[in-house]
Amino acid sequence: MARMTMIEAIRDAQDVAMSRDEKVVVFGQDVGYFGGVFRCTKGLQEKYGLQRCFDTPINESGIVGAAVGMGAYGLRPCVEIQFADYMYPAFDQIVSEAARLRHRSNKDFTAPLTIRMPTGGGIYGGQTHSQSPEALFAHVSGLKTMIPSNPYDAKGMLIAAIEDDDPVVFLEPKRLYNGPFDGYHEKAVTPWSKHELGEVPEGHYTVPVGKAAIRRPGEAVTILAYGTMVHVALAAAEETGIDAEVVDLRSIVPLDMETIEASVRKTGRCVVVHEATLTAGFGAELVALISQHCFWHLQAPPIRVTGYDTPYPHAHEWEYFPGPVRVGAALKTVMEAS
Amino acid sequence: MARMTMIEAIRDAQDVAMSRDEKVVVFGQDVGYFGGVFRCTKGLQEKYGLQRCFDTPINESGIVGAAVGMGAYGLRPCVEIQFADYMYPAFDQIVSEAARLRHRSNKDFTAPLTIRMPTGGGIYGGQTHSQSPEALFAHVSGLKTMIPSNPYDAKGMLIAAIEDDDPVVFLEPKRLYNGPFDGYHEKAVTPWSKHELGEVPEGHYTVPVGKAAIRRPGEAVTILAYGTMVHVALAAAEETGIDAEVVDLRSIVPLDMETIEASVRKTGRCVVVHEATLTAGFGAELVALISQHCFWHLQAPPIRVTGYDTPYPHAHEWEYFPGPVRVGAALKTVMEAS
Amino acid sequence: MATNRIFSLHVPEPECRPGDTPDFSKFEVPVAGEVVRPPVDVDAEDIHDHAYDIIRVLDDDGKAVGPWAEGLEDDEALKGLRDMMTVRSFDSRMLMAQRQGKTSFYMQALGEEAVSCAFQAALSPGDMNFPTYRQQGLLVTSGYPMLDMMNQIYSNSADPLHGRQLPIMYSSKEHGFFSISGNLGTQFIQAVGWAMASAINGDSKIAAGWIGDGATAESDFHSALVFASTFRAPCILNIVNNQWAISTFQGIARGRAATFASRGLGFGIPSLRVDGNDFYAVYAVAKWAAERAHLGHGATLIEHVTYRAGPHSTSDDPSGYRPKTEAADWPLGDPIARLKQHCIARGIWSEERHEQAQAEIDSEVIRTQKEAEKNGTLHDGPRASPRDMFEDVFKELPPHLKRQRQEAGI
Amino acid sequence: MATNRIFSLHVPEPECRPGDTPDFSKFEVPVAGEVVRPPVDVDAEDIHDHAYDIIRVLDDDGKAVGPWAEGLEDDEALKGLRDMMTVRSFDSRMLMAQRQGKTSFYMQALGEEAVSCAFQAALSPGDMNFPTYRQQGLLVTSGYPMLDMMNQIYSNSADPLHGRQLPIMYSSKEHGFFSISGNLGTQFIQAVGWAMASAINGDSKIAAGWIGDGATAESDFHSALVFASTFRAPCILNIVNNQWAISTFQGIARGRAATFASRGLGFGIPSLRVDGNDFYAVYAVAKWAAERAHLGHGATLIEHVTYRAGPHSTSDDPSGYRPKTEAADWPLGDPIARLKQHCIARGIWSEERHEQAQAEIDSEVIRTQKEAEKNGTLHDGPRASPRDMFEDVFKELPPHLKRQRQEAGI
Ligand SMILES: Cc1ncc(C[n+]2csc(CCOP(=O)(O)OP(=O)(O)O)c2C)c(N)n1
Ligand SMILES: Cc1ncc(C[n+]2csc(CCOP(=O)(O)OP(=O)(O)O)c2C)c(N)n1
Ligand SMILES: [Mg+2]
Ligand SMILES: [Mg+2]
Repeated sequence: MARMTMIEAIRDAQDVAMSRDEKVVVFGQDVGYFGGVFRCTKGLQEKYGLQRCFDTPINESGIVGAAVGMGAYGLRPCVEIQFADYMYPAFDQIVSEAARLRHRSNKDFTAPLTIRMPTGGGIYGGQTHSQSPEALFAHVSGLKTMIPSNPYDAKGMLIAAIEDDDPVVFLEPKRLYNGPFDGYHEKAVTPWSKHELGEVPEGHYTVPVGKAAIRRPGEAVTILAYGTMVHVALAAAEETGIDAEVVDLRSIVPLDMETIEASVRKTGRCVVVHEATLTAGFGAELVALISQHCFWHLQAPPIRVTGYDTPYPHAHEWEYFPGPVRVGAALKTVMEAS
Repeated sequence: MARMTMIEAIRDAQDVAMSRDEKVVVFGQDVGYFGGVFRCTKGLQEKYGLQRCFDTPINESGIVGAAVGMGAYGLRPCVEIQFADYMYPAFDQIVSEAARLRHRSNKDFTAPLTIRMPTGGGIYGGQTHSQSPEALFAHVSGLKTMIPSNPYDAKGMLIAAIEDDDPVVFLEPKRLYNGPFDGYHEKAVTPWSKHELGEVPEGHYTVPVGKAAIRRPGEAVTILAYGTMVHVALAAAEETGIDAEVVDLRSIVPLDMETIEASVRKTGRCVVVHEATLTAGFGAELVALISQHCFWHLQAPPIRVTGYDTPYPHAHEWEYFPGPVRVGAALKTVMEAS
Repeated sequence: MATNRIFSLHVPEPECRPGDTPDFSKFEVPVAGEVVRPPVDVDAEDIHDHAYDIIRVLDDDGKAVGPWAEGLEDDEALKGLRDMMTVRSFDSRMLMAQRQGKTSFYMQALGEEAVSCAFQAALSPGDMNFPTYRQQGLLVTSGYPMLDMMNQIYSNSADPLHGRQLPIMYSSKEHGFFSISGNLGTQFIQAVGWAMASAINGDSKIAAGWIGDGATAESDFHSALVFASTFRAPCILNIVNNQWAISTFQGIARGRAATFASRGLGFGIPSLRVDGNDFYAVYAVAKWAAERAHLGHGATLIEHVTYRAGPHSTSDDPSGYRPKTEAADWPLGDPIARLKQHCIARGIWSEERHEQAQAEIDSEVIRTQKEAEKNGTLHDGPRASPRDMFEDVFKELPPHLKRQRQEAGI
Repeated sequence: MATNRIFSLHVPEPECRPGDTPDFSKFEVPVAGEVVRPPVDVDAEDIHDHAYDIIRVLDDDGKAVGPWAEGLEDDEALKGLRDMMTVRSFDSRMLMAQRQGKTSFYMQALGEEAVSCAFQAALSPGDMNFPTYRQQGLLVTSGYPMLDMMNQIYSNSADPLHGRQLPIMYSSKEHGFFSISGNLGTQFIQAVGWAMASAINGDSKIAAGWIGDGATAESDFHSALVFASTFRAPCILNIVNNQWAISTFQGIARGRAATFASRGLGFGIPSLRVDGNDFYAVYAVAKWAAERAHLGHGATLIEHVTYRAGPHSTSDDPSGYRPKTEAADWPLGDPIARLKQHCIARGIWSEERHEQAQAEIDSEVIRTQKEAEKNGTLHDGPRASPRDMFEDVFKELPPHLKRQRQEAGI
């Protein structure tokens, strides 16, 4: 066991995967010699050589398109898109190609890719370094979409993603890279080394795909969250003193409906939290699922706390960010409703 | 007044817009001399010349990117993407550029574009000529997304879209081009000339943006639908004899929540129908909104009837398509629930 | 708006439209045998002119002439002829089947048969094509069963793709034929990725990308050239310039450039143009490019100059945008007629044998069609179970799809 | 995996990395005055070599020589010098402000000042740039108020963009400067679209697109060239080759091609390379290209060869990927030093005047900074109201945003 930041855990996951399977290759912009702008691939080129970890031209469609071809050949590419905000040029290759290849070729060809990308806000990155596009992936059949909330999961989930035979979009909440950010930007961030989930086993292990984790058991209300919002939710529960059950979804497709249903049936109330814009965000799917499947157990309308339907701001980041105050207010509303 | 197909209505809308405002230009693949693979721009090049209606290279990003530049210059481009399934290469220009330009430049520059694209299934088009990607647009702040269900609306809405100063994605249900398809593919389609909404005024008129239309008033249950599904919903209501109120949303962003809320509060029950895949589809947003805002009025869990979370099939199109039988079953379920 | 027009938009137009008389007088018909055959390790700029000239081997008398005229054995020439005849016969039967409502859609390769048949003949087992929808010749030449092609077209119970794909969107890993995508251009960079993987893996297999003249405008054409150039991927990048992209003439995609092949030079990729209706020339150029790749010199770009003699697809009617006789006037002739003439000139073929072969092929196609129809057609007879819709979306059926399948009651 | 390696992947690497001694001996320093100045209606292929050579006007003694040495008047040269000095002084203050926590982010143009300052000097009022984040010189040269730039950088109450955009993502229609996007490449095709609109409208205005060496790999580079070529759009397409794309050397984007400029030839677009650190040369080439566009000959592609002397941004530390002294060894020198030398050689400038100008500029920058800070900085003082977040998403606030704003309580 070692204490690691999320960056180190992500790097370690790739290291483990590359050392166990020489079909695993890693590439993307600045990931080679330099080890990535967030340093998530540091040292991999030195260790595995230029053939297995290299810089690419700045062309996201090319990165994913080449990875699809490599996957069809039999390799297992793990590629980095420098920011999730820059995945759009690759969207066609992700949606029309990677996601459909197995089905359309009757598994003659498959696309066992992992597409890593830093996601989310909280770093004063403005509208092009802060987006959370997970709902766009969730709507596409054939893709798995994962979002870890801590180093332990990040490593275990990323190894699982790389070993998965389906294409996986792996969204890394960049605000969590160095510590469990709870939304209080004025406070110094606690480093992962002081957090139990910063404790990361050496070598190989996986976190099962599609299994949520209950980060805080509770009886009064269920909070569904993933990524950075898990820590915000925990802070809101703490502050309001409301006995919320905080469910960390970890993967949104496939989704752990069993855990979600059990929790919401128990509590009868639900708050859904994400950073992405509200309309047609993944929170809508969660509320819709709960409304369909837990309708008779619901004691109050489910509430979404999300980014607003505007471009991600620069100066007004903290008014936009769904922090513990907004989540706390929603908890109170949902508890008071009757 | 003239009886028109939806194709003729769309063509006429562009004609009217071009004749009234020489800043309106029309371009896309095959739209010039040939008049478009669905003939929606037929005769416009002949009438307005090569400078205002022309063929482009096959590059969707180029089409929308050039349109963004033209919009910034002061023109009002109305471009065609040959099938909605082929919009993905343009997604970056739509999301990162057209949708954000006004906001990010503090209205120094704007993108008054209309991006037309045939959408939806029902023509044995397989996975790349049948998709319904409206939810992907709805999630993006700064875009308006419209889907007409008949020639009258198609013309009035398209003129409104072209005249709108914001970027509009205009999805044309291709299965409705020639008649109000209700999901019974074995039956010959009734032509628009036999339908009152095939009655299209000459010259200029607009259908207001963001206003739904009630196609069938009813007391028992609300069906929220758009595009082809409006006609499927009407057929299902007819067949089941359930007194459903059929709301044709027409525009999903902005959304006419007033009409939706009034209807659902009245009926207390709701079925949402769309062709797009279920997970994170726009139906999720509708159910989420209803669950949040009409919670205390709901007498049964809202139900979604949608495409399945698979690529759009070829041979199994009619098993996949959410036809009147599936919608009818949902109506019964939602009526029986208590 | 400005009243004194200063600038105006240049919109290229074809020489002639319906009603006009086709005029190919500006098209310089290449003289067979004139273009030099450079060493395979040549640098792109050293064969700059190859991106503008057209390599042609078969002359007007059907003789194979010049430096590219070598390597095609007698049996290979005859097989090529047979393959092309098979493609054409197959196309015409399937077109008819579509008209009869037995399937939803069809696309012919009429007039372009040499491009894919000759190219495939130059590949080795294990090499991988990333084709477009107009390269059925690759499958026929590689010996993929015609029956499977028809089963796919009919979306029937024996369809290898279980009715999931539009007709003609074949896939066969075994036959080196990557799953066809409906989205133009995407496969060009995938071919480069596959070739990069072969290189990473220390393999000896090469990839071939395919794209139409119109689709060169797509962004993934650029992605492919960038990656192929940077990583010296062992691949061949084929542009099939058949003059038309649905209703749009090639000048819209080509713009001011003299040729599509010249696009490769700015990437340092040797780029050649070949007479796509000359089976021999396509074969020779493909062999050259394959050897180049095998020797570690990286990618080659080939522009195959040909003509789409049929409609774009069964959804298209070209009489709306080009003169009906344009195909007949195409100055590079018909690929089957030209190879037939060559085989006769070579003394290994005759009119009689040709007629006989034609009859054999036609009856084999018809026989196979009958067999295929026993497995069903789109609207009649057996087909894959609708349950199958839910399979292979993922390797394992996830809970939400299990639930949806249950709800579907299938 | 294969054991006998046959193919292997070629991954280009720079000549030197941290710890190595920079070695530009392979870089052929162009001789000033040697490249011919063709007529503006020239065809692309007729100036093929211009895509490989480097146009240079200022020689080692600061003399302007050769066919491109004309048109830059005394006052223009002095204004250019002043503009470049202003950009550098501004950059160094804003860099410091970022380090002091007054804003979140900054990007310098250190070493590349000539490219945008000289280019802008060659444009006419009404022309429109579609810049990247490293063309602040365009704004300075066009007379955009430095105060507004600073207000934007500070996201303060006077920020013309209301705190919505990352620092340096300026926008000014009035000054012919299109809103900067964080997404690389998108603006290149937009520039072509703007130019097409100018042509459609019968206007006389031209557009200029900007892209970095690294970003030429993006797909919209291709879209831009395709559309510019086909529609002969009146525009100038600028590639700023500053040798690096964050940590990635230009060889990764360029691949096997000798130059970036050569990419234009395959589109029939005249393509030239220019010494980007030679103010005079950039000015002359830009004037030539602008004249070309004005006379209806369409697009020109210009590769500006320069060097990014600073870090990519304040988030970057180049010592991790390139030798610290590489910038100093860059063989094309420093643009300010070179134009200064020229002005002195020309007899219109002196060391003393230079020093004095430097002092004036520095104090003007500091004075402006103080003024800007009165309007607030990112974390201190006044700024736009958070209500403003909801404005201008659409022309009119739609009901759902109204509701969200209410819920936000702002
Ligand atoms: C991304 C995308 N855009 C548009 C289309 C629609 N489309 C199908 S084929 C075609 C023309 C292609 O022409 P070309 O590349 O020359 O190939 P050809 O059909 O001539 O073989 C078009 C526009 C598509 N399939 N994919
Ligand atoms: C679509 C997209 N992909 C990636 C990035 C991240 N990124 C920002 S700048 C940059 C390097 C660009 O290099 P170059 O084009 O050479 O311009 P320079 O910074 O040298 O001026 C990268 C990769 C981005 N902004 N947009
Ligand atoms: Mg073609
Ligand atoms: Mg650069």
